Amino acid sequence: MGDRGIGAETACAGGADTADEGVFMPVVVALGSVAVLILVAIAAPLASRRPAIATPVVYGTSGLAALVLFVTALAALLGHLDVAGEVVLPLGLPWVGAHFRIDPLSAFFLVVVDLGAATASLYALGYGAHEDHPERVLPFYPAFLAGMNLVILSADAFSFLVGWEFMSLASWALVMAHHHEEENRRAGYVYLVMASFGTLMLLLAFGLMAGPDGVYAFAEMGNRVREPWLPGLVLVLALLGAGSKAGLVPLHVWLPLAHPAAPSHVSALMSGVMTKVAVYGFVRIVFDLVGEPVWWWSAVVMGLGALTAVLGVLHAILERDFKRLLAYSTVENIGIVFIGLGLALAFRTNEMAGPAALAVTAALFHALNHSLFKGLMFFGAGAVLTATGERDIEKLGGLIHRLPVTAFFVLGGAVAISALPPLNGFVSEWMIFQAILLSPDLPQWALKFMVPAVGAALAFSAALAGACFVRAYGVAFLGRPRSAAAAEAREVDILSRTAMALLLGLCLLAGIVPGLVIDAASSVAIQLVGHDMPPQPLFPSLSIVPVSEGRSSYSGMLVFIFILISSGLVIWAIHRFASKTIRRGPAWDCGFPDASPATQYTADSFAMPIRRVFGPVAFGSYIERWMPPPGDPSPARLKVVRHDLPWEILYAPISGRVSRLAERLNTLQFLSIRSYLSLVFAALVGLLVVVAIWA
Amino acid sequence: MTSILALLPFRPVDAVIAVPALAAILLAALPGRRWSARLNVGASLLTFLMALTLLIERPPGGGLLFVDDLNVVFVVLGTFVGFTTSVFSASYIAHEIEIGRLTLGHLRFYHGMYQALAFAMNLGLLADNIGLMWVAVELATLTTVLMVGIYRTHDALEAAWKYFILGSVGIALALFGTILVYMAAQPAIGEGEKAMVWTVLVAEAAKFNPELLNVAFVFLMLGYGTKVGLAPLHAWLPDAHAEGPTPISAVLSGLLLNVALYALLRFKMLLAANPGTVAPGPLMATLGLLSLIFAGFMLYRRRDIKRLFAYSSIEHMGLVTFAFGMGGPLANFAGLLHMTMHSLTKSAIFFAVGQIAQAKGTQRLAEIRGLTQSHPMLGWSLVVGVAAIAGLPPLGIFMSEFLIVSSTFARHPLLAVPLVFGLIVAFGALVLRLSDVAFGEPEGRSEPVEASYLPMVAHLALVLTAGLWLPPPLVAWFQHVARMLG
Amino acid sequence: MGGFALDLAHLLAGGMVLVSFMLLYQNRMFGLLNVFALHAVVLTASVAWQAFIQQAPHLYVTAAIALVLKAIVIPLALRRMVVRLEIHRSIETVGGIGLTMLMGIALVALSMMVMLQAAADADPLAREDVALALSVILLGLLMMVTRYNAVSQIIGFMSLENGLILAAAGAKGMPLVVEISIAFSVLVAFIVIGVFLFRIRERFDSVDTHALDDYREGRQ
Amino acid sequence: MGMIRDLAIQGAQMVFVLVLAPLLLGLTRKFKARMLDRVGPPLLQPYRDLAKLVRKDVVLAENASWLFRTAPYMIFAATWVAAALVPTFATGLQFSWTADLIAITALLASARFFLALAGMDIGTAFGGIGASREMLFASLAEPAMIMMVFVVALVAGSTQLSFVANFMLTHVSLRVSLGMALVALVIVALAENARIPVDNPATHLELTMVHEAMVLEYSGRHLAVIELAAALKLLLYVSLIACVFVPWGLAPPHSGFWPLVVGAVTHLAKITIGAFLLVFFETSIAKMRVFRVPELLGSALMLGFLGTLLLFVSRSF
Repeated sequence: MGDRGIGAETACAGGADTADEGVFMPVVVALGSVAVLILVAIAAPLASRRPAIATPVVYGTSGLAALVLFVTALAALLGHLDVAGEVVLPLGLPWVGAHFRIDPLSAFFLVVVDLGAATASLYALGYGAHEDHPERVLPFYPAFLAGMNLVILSADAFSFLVGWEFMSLASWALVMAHHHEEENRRAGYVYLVMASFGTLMLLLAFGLMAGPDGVYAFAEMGNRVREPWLPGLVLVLALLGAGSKAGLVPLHVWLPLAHPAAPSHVSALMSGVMTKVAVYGFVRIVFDLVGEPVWWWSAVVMGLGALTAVLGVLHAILERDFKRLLAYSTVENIGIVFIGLGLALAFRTNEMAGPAALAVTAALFHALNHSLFKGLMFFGAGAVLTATGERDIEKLGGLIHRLPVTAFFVLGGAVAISALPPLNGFVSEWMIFQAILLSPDLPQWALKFMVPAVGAALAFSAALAGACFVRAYGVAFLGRPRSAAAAEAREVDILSRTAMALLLGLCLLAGIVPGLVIDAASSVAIQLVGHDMPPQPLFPSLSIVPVSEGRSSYSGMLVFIFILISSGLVIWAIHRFASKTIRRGPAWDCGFPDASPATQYTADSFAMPIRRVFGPVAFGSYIERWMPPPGDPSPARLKVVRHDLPWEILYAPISGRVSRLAERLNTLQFLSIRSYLSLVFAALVGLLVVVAIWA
Repeated sequence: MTSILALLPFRPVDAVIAVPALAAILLAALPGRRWSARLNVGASLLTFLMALTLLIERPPGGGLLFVDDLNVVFVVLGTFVGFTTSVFSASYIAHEIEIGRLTLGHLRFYHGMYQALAFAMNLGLLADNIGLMWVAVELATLTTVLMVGIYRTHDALEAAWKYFILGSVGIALALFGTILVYMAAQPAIGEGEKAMVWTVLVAEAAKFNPELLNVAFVFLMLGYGTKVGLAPLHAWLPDAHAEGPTPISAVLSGLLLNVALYALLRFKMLLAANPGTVAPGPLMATLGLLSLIFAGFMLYRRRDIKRLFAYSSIEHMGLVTFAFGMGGPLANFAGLLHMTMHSLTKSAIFFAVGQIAQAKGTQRLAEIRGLTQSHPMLGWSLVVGVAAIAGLPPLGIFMSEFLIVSSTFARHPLLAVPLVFGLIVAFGALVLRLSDVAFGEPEGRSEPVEASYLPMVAHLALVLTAGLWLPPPLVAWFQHVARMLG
Repeated sequence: MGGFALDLAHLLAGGMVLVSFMLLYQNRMFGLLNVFALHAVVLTASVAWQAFIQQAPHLYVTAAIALVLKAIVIPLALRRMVVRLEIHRSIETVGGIGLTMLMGIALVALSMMVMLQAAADADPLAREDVALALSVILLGLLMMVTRYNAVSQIIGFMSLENGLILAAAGAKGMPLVVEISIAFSVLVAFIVIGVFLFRIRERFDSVDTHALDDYREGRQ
Repeated sequence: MGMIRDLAIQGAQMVFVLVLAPLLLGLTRKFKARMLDRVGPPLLQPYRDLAKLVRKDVVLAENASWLFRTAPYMIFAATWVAAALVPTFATGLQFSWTADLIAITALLASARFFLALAGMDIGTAFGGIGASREMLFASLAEPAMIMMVFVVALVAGSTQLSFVANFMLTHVSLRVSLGMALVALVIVALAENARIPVDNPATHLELTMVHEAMVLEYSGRHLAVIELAAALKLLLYVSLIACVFVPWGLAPPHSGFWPLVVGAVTHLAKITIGAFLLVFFETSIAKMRVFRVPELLGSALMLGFLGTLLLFVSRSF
């Protein structure tokens, strides 16, 4: 086997050939800032004696490094920088070396990652001050950022996996930051095991693609002819590996446990950004490395995506823990992204380049959008957490009076995440719908029939997302405070609010001039499906045209302006002609006098109809009623039983089997010497028999 | 450099054997407290330096000892771990004496035996004669048996007795295998010493009677496999690790297992050199895989922290054996790398565990909690160590596991399934234990640790460096060895 | 001469196998010790004969060691120990004597099968010798696993080791045989009069390895 | 010149829907009363109601937040924009490419979003119950709507209403899929506009109410704006059905003055008929239990989906 590999040990190991390519190579800059991040991570423990100094320094430097990376990647993506060439450092696998490069795909995801990282760092500058154990957060935060960037920068299987697992490890440490809560430890445990499972799956995928002679560099890996069965297997492994990190159902179980457990700015990164790194891994393998797809892949990916989207949002809508709710909604959005990717595969296998470009652009766009508004929402959740110390929305309420600014930003985030115009969430989903509308031209009947169903699922999840965030926002921010903590909440610091404002601004920008993003992503589309969407003219029409004028178009800008004008008109008219007087009085409430806050509609009661309608299918949920016998004054009882089906069907049995087997094998620890000897004896005799028969 | 070596009045090779032997006699003979530990450290250091010189200049063949690329790896690694362990054991034993678990008499015995062990292992590694190697391995076993029993507690004697009986049977089987090899060689080479000399054997192997070699390998596999700790011959290993003094656990995991493995590899090369034999690969791979999965499951129910890591040693030895069984340059390279990394990591972990046990006054997992809070340095080092042993990057073991798994999958996809399964099972168990031990609310008594962190940190640093960057010479050298192993 | 040498060598080696069976058959402690002494004697004879026909004087040393140590010293030591520890009762066996005998026969068959076809082209003397030695070894191991009682396990181990010596002696011109036999005697000495039995006797009032074996992690 | 003209037409459209909306409401009330053998309120009653509401003071609950006060305008604006983009009397409006059918659906969704939030702002039981049910219905109505859009879009090859309308004008053909889409759209329209059998616009103080429960706390000008928005929404759906399924009379792009007038008149006729049919349907059936509604909407969804599939069958790719 590794004769070429083994033979060429010193060829690459001969040092970084960066000198001739000039120091201004973007990838070198990127690596430099990653190095800075790692240095900060190493230095942090020493500094963490004085959190008052360490916190701003660590987050500040991390933020700057992320910013540099962001700018570099953006410039590279827009083609202002020459990204040609690889850097090969004599690290990692000796005869392979550590390859790094920036191509459009990685540039795009670098933009996503480091945009999130920069804002998160900004937010953490304010938020991090509230951390009880900074020494458990500060060292790992920059390490986490470094890991994510390394994954995207690396151009060989080994560095990729090192970065990947390093990312998991760092985020695990961050999840364990609040290690006193039992469930955080459990979350960390489940997370790390799932993560390493995923890594091993990816390792197998790379092992397959590298072949017996161990070609680990992506550059050579990409273009090699293979057995026909191999790419399919690779796809499955990639789905298992990247999917488990991204949170595809049924591999999502760790996600709602781990994401909320971390400090909020880290949750924002894990949910908004790390899942995107997983998406990147999937795209890299399936679109770039493995070669020509087969049509049934798209069916698998799309189906999983639809399932994930619907189940994720259904979980989210029943969740009471604000951060966990957000984590579940992450699962939903990942599902949407994978729907887009599946469509892209479907079109690509049938040489429909234009639609494929549309679908893949939509998927990337949605990935970007999600990183924006999910970050915003988690920042909001963090703000609520610092203000009230509560994550259970049932104990909140009326926060819009106590923290108006945060409330405003979170409202914006809620609108965006519910895919409502004119914000960005809508645009990407609209583009996916447009791609779906092109599906009838697909030759495969299975896809013809499947895609509209997927579309229905998409619409369904979008609508449910709306419901979910009406519930979350309405219960947490509106109404009257349900607890003292909520009543005494204080508005959070200016930096946190700035971070939120920044993200909301970006959501709006991406919503009203989506053409910018689409054009920026065109090079990526070309790399992935060999075609890009028609260039989106910024002026005069300001509208995006996925396929052709005649087919469909949407102009976020004009919708926005329209809404502004028309609402302005109304307000003007009303205040011109109507009576301006306002009388404050007790709530009318159909005449019930001064009802206590307890009479408000709770989150559970809000979700009840939806649970009742969809629960039996999605969660096998049912209600246990207990009525006292006649004459018994004791109250009737009502208990809602809800099952987490993936866990109960998939994970519980496995862990059960493992522990049972462990129990059974454990008796081997307690045998007598004689029995151990008989084991040896048996082994000997057995082998002798084998030899006797063999020879 | 070579010229300087030439000035030495003796050959470094002999020194590697002689220094520990003399030190053993000296330490056993002389009483004394402080400086006996120092002498121990000094002797180990000297041995290590002598071993290092072997890298620069090889002695010419002939004589009872010989040096080639293969055993130099083991010798240098072994002497290094021996040295660091002696540093660790100095403080560890001092503490044991303070709390009165050991007496000064024990101290003499302990240090004497320590050097004797070093002597035996170096002899086993450097011996150019399969009979001599066998004797050395037996000697090593006996010394470790005595050390395991040193606490004289009921449990310690249990462990030692178990180790002793199983070890002796193993030795017996290995001897029979050796005799068979001689019988196979004797017609081709002729009677007498020559027919037991490695160099000659390997050169002539093609002429041997293959069937006889097959049978011989079965016995050698089981005999030395007992020492390697492969399931189902592993029974002695966990208890011996758990009941002996922690430095000895470190030496056992870090060195003795390797010595036995080295013997196996030698004979594998012998068989590989003979076309007629049934390839030994499948046998090794099977036993390795079996040990890996078995140990993975056994990790779950452990209540004793040292036993936990003992089982993880079984797991990793299984993995290494599997890799060598797979064969081929890449897998062999991975195997060597993995073995090296495992020795360093595991001994580092045992250093940490020893200090933990001394600080908490117990080895029970249930009574150790929240170390990262009560003893940050210890706790985090343990986290790093376990991360390393569990095969997480950027630590060295990840690289070797990466190579093993991916190359296996590329060649025999079906074999990779149980492999990955075993890895995940073991991983789950380790992380589960770790998150209880290192995190959560600290419990129980906890004293400050006065022992030095140096050895532990040094090992972990090495492992980390190796995970990121392997020095090209080392790589070239490993690759040469890998090709040697065929 | 050659034919006769061969036959006698076989006779002695086969004799050892026979005695091994007798060991398996024994269920009284003292009887066991006596038979073991016999085992050692036969070994001595066979090694001596090998020394003679191979003109290998050093083998006489091995023979002497075997005779002195195994045929006289150790049995006596064991006997005294047995008396002192009052364990001269009948030996409990796993699955009864008859079954072990049957297994023993199967093992002998196996070893023949393996060795005879393996060493087909080795010189017949060595071949038969090693085949019989292997069966002695397997029988010794079988004894170790089918006896509960430490003394009989020790004897099992020693008979196994006798088998090894036999094989070593049979291997023509094998060096180090003396060293090996000495090393093994050290081992055996360890086992027999070694630290452990004393310790064990201090701590438990029998060497019955039951007492040793009920080792439970849970107990600590 | 043409630009100005198009802009003018677009403006006219906006004013047109605004003026027409209350009239449609009045029509339905009138027809209903007639069917129940009552005289019923005059056609212009809705205008009067609005005027009165506008003149009244606003009574605001103590803990009403800024969201509560801005929501009506957001709701109104979103609905109005959506309504302005549905061709009523002329196709090829200046801004028709601003948003297609999907975007219009989404605009209505955002209106609903704010309405539901406003319902929860005061923190009463009624607001919550209304919001919760509204969102439940929406979660099924929207997919149904989207499926309907699929059918239409697959037939017409566009989601742009103007194009759809023109296509329907030029290629008239009876398609079973379109029939199903029509039924689905009607069901959705009923649900979205809180009509019987889903909700009863005339009730108060019933635990079954949805829309009214959300706006319970509104008064004065806020209520006026919301009512107007509701009326606009009803008009929107009627004209949507009209322009997709009975597009005759719509003035083609860049047409002169008279076609526009014709278009306006025909549209008036259309909504009159629409109102009549709506009332006829409402009077002839009873209101449903809340938890039967999802089944109704689910059937709409199924119809839409079936329509898409049948489309493949009927139109062989």
